[in-house]
Amino acid sequence: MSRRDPIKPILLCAGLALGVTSGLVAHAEDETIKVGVLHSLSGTMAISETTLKDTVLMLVEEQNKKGGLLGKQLEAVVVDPASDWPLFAEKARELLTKDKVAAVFGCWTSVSRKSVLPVFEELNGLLFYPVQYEGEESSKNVFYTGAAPNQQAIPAVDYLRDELGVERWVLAGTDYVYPRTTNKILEAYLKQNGVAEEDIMIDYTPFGHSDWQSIVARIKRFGSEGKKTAVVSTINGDANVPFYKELGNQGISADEIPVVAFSVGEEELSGIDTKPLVGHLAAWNYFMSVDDPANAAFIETWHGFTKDDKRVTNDPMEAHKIGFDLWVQAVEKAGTTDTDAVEAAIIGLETPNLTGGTAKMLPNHHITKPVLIGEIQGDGQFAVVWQTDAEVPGDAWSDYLEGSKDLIADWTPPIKCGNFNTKTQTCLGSQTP
Amino acid sequence: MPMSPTRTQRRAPSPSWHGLLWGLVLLALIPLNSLADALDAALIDLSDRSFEVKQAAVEVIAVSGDPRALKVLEALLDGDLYARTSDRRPVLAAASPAGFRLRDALEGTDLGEADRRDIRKITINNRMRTQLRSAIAALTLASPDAVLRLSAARELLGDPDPLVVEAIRAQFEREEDKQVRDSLALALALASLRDEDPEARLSGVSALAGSLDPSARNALTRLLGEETDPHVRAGAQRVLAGIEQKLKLNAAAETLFFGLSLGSVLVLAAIGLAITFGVMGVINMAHGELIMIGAYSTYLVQQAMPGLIDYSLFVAIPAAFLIAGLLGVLIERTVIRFLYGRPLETLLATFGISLILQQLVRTTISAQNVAVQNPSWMSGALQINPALALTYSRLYILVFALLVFLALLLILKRTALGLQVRAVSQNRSMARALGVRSARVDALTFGLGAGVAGVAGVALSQLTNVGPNMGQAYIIDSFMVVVFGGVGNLWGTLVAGLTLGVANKLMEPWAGAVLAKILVLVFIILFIQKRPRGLFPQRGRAADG
Amino acid sequence: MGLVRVTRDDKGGQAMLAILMIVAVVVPLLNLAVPASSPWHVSTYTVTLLGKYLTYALLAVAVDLVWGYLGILSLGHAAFFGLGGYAMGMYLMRQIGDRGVYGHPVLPDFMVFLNWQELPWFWHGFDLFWFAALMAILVPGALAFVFGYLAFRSRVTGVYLSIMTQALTYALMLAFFRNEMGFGGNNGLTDFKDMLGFDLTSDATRVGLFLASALALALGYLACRFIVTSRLGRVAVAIRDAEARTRFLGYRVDRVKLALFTFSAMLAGVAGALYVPQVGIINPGELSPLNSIELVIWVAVGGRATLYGAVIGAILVNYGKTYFTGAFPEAWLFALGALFVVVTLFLPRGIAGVVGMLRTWRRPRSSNGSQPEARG
Amino acid sequence: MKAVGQLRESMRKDRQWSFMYSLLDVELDLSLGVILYLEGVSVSFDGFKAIDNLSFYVNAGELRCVIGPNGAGKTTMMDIITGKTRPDTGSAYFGRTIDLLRLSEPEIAALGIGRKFQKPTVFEHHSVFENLELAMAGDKRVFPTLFARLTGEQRDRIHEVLGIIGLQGQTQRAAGALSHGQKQWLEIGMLLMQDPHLLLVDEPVAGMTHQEMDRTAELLLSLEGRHSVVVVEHDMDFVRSIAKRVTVLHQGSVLAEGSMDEVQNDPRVVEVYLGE
Repeated sequence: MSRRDPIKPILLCAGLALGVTSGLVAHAEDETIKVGVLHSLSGTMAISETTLKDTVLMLVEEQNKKGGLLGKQLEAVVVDPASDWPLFAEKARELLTKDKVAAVFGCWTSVSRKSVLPVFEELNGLLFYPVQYEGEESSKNVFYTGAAPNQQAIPAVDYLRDELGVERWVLAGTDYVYPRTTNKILEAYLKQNGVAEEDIMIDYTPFGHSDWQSIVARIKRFGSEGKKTAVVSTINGDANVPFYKELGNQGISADEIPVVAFSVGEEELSGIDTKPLVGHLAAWNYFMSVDDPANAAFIETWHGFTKDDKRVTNDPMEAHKIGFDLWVQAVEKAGTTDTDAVEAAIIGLETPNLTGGTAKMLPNHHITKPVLIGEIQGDGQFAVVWQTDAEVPGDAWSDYLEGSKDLIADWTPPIKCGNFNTKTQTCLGSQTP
Repeated sequence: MPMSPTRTQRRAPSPSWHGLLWGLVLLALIPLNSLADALDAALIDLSDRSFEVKQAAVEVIAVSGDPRALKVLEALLDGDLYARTSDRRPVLAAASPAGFRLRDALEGTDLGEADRRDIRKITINNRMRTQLRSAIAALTLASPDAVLRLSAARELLGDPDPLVVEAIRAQFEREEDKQVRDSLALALALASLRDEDPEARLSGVSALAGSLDPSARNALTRLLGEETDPHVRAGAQRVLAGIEQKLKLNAAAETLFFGLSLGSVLVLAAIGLAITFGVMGVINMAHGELIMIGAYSTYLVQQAMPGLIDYSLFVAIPAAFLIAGLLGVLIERTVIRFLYGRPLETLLATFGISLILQQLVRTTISAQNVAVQNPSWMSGALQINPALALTYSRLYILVFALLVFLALLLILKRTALGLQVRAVSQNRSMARALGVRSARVDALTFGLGAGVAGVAGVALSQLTNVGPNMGQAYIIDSFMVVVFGGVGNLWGTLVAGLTLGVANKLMEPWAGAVLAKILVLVFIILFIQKRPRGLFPQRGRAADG
Repeated sequence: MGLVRVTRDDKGGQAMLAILMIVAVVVPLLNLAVPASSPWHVSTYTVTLLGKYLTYALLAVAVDLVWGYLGILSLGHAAFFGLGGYAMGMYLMRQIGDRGVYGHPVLPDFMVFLNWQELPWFWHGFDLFWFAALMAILVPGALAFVFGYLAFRSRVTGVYLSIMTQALTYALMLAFFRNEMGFGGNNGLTDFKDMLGFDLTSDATRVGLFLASALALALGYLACRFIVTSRLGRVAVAIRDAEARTRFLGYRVDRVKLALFTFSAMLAGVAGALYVPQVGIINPGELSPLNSIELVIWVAVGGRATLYGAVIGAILVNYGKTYFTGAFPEAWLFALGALFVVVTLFLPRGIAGVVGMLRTWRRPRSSNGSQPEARG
Repeated sequence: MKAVGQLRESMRKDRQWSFMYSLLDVELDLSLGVILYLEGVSVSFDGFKAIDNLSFYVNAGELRCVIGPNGAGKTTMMDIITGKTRPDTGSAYFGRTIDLLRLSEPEIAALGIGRKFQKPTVFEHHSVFENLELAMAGDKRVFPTLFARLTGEQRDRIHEVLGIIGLQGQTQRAAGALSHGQKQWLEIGMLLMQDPHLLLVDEPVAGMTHQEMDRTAELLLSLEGRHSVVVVEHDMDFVRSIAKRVTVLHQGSVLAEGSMDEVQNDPRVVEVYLGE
């Protein structure tokens, strides 16, 4: 063995060690206020999340046109967690410690949120989470601008029952926490409303499930037993296309067995040939088709920003818009980007929805939202067929679940707790950082 | 059993409908002109924002008895009906250079050009669709077109309203068309179950014997709920039992079909690999991405020929084969050929290639899924009987898979290329000594495998997502199929694919989709321990050691 | 004296260990002693990141042992890694106790909202650290043993073995995705609070974990060196190069493979157990077959059958990943993919091999001249 | 039927729990002076009968040459003896007592049957010394191997063999770098290290120069008496130079057996060889 041998590895490792340390020890300049963008740009979730990245960039650009914030320009820091959940946590840490961002807009899946949650609580950062989710959570450091189950699922079921006279229910979902929880809530809700056990069919499928033959056949049989049947779908993005195609092929049309989906929006439809889907429903808090001046303006800016007037807008985008507006207001109100100050200031602030009405940040870090039911049209858009007459306040802890019906979240004094048990008057767990 | 390629159209009776029939009766009393006014008013109401108003309007239009009403209602159902913003008059709009060419919905008179801002689409919801369908049905029950009458008859199935029943009976008397008669008869039988006279009920029951139409089964179960007469009860129970029996058989047949079609998908996905991996021993991790490329070329072809979706697949198949094939040749020439005899290295290299291809699609086309349309002839189902329908897309793909398989078999067994391929795969140096240009053969073989993967992509694009990640979904299953079937043996791949498909579908009902998949995987792992060379191993001394 | 034998003729390893030692001393100092304001301060983020790399490095060493020296290209190591991680994750879950959002004394949150009434049997005992630690090693070991016993006895080799291990990983991943399994489904286990009473969020704990990883890597490395420098190690290489011949010399090839495969799986388990508390989450994604392939690439990049090469590879590739995903998110998959191709085509022996080539150019037809192309 | 066979196969104690099966408790019984019995053995691959009702005996300590045209089944016979191939019918005993058909390759090797392959296979990446060390007789289970150390006499033994095969100069050389002939000798050396009772040597002089051949001949002759040796060879001159008894295989069974001259004058043998 010659002595030359080790030299290369030594250089490599040494250089590496230095590289890592020096490369990662950086210092945030103070001329700008930094805004973190934590959305997957590669991997499976890129499909949905890239759009949200663009949205935040657009919002930042718009804000800067208005002269920035507190006299400083905003600067977006974009990272790619690559649909890799541990990487989400790592990147969140990077944004908060290395880039010292004032707030982070990001995450789509529940698991990614769960993965970054401890980081935000440890480093006391701010996360604005724009996607409808299963609830059962309220963190001091997270603002949930997407719908909680009571702002999407339950109104949708009410609509099906009252307007379409549905008596039998298929709860079909992808096997992960959002569908599981939502379906549990719905099941409890339906039973409370006198739906019999045998009139509810629950079915879970893996991510990206592509062979729906047997399940659709089962649904068809289930629906052909006399009572009006509907499918409440919490099926995750990718699995929807084969699901709807199978529905179409097996001749189940929307007016026989309507499907109401909670995860299918304009963005997803843009990847589907919607003709077989016409008449199926989706429940959201925003639809691109709603004609409201605010919405029209938003869409116009979006098309201008992406230089592509085919690009659609969707619910999570509105959520980001609302979250961003509220954050900007809060910072102005507090006169600083300090987390605690902003967190205290933001509660109670209001901003107009794109679909009319106003969004109000509640003490439980959720917001008020109108609930809209839309029918899929041939052009990949939704026609609103029903909507709540007033905004629904987001409920962090469902009243229909055993574990959580006694829990509330309230981040204002005196409670200041994300999971406060109203029975025992105690704050559970150790949410306080 | 009657084979009619129409989609199943069945739904619960619509209460909104009875008013209409009464309306028909009252018609005589109302002076015509006022009726006409009512019609006009209703037409205007169609463009109202509230769905209640629209429904009322549809009601009026339906009872107007105006022969042209049907056209309007159909247009509305098909979503071709627009309202002119100026006077809210419903119009039919056809795209034209200037924007839209309008025709009056009722008269059909030409109303000249218009800009897209001058008209608004009249949206409808599910309730209105139901209402429209049954309205149209009643208006077409007597129509000269048998297909219309059939759908009408199906539409009115199980509607208890005596007037409807009368209408049906009347139609039944003069009906010649076999199918229509059958479904009218069924409707009458269902109606007679509600008759006060037990005899009538009994006859109704026996008339339902063996009918697989769900409405029959439901009606009988309901009858058993309230029936008091023992004879009728006994009869109903007997008939119902018979029906259940038949349904079981059909369900079994259905499961088998599902299994085979899932199997056919597996075979399609795996068969390209059976060549690149099976014959050439290349662990081609980019196989899934070649499938994806095939699917994307379908998308591109459809973009190129928007008007001709029905024919797009026939263009897409060769296109996909060429694109994926050439890509395969490129990969083989630039990377794989340096790695022969080092299969595990090919695994790593091709995995790298797969990453590159994915990102390439993401950056060049988009990270989003793209919409690939189904040709009309691919959608819908072949209705064997009311309880058993085979979806066309699955049916065609099953057939297609077999065709591809046979084609490959011929190429490998009958053509010069096939001969050389087998020679090279068995003994490279010897083959070269015999003057086989192995380099060329390798490139062609890999190209062939890749091309077939592309063709599989075309088929899969009809069933599932087309997106940058779609390849990942198939790569592992493909390897499982090939290894299970026995490497280097096309028949093995076919049998393995179909077996796994059926096994999966048999387990799914009680195990659930995920567990079924897991069980299949575990089974394969254990199987390979016992038969390391799969179902149909290559025999002889060449194989071992 | 064993140590002497182990590190003799392993300049690369010596260097690697030396650097590891330096880093293990310097980084904690720069993190804890140096004030955050100073440019020399190493952020806790960096410490944790390095800690993560070290666990990856250990994993890579485990892979190199079976791939480089035994010729088994295992795509199952992500699974072993994941299992180790889950074992540790379960311990950390139990440590949360009643501090979960529902304040349930025993059940983890995900069980509460899935209405589980009591703890499933396989969760018992994981409130004890020593038990969890033991399981983190034994469970992967047991799986590897059972799988290996079947596979090696029936002489499943090369490509088949790789694909079977891949199937194994895939099946496990699917299983862990199922919520019925009681491992938190897709979300996995997260929101950990503390470990052995130390608060996981405190810098000291993180530094501690970092040091533990460094130590584990060092020991794991030496253990593997001990094996490969022993006669058993030479038998392993003999099996890699001429399996049949070795059998005719009277060695029980299947047993040798089984022993090394199992040991390697256990190492992977340890790596997983150290990985989880540092990244703060474990979920089925870790068990994905793609990860398995990726970590094989770390070894290939570093240079297989050198052990220290595996360490270099793991750290370099992951540093690249961290850097690229930050710098050019769009481009990094291209970079990674290209890396795979380039390494397999032009650097069959990886970075460590480059050195070897240079040497052979300097002294053509030297003592061990012919390039060993480790075949699978 | 086949399935049942496989099942029984997999149920067999010594295969299932081979660690419960000790090799040391069987004694090689040479009381009849015969070390190898093959009786009525047949093997066929896809219908082609490679070995057809072959019976073949080797006496302890004798040097036996086996000749025969290609495809006569020479190599297959060795595969059967060493446990690589299982015959369809027939029996194979090592000494009077040990049934070879119940043992795996390593077990057979450990009992003292060494084999040299047709194509020289040595461990290319190991040094000549290491090759011999690996081949050395001794406890070859996993853990003993892990902690094994070379004792003084083991070293001496290795050097002794190095002497016998004439590779003293090459001790530290990688086996892959040896010449063809040297590899052949190294492999024979590896057999000697196992000090087997029976050596099976498959075409030892293929591709050797004349000098090398002569050396190999000496080598093999020097083994006679201490070991039983079966040499399979094509090269007639070489066979003549070493052979006492010669067995001629043809189409998987024994065509003739006897001294070289007897065999050569046997009309059937002539016919077979001319027939080629």
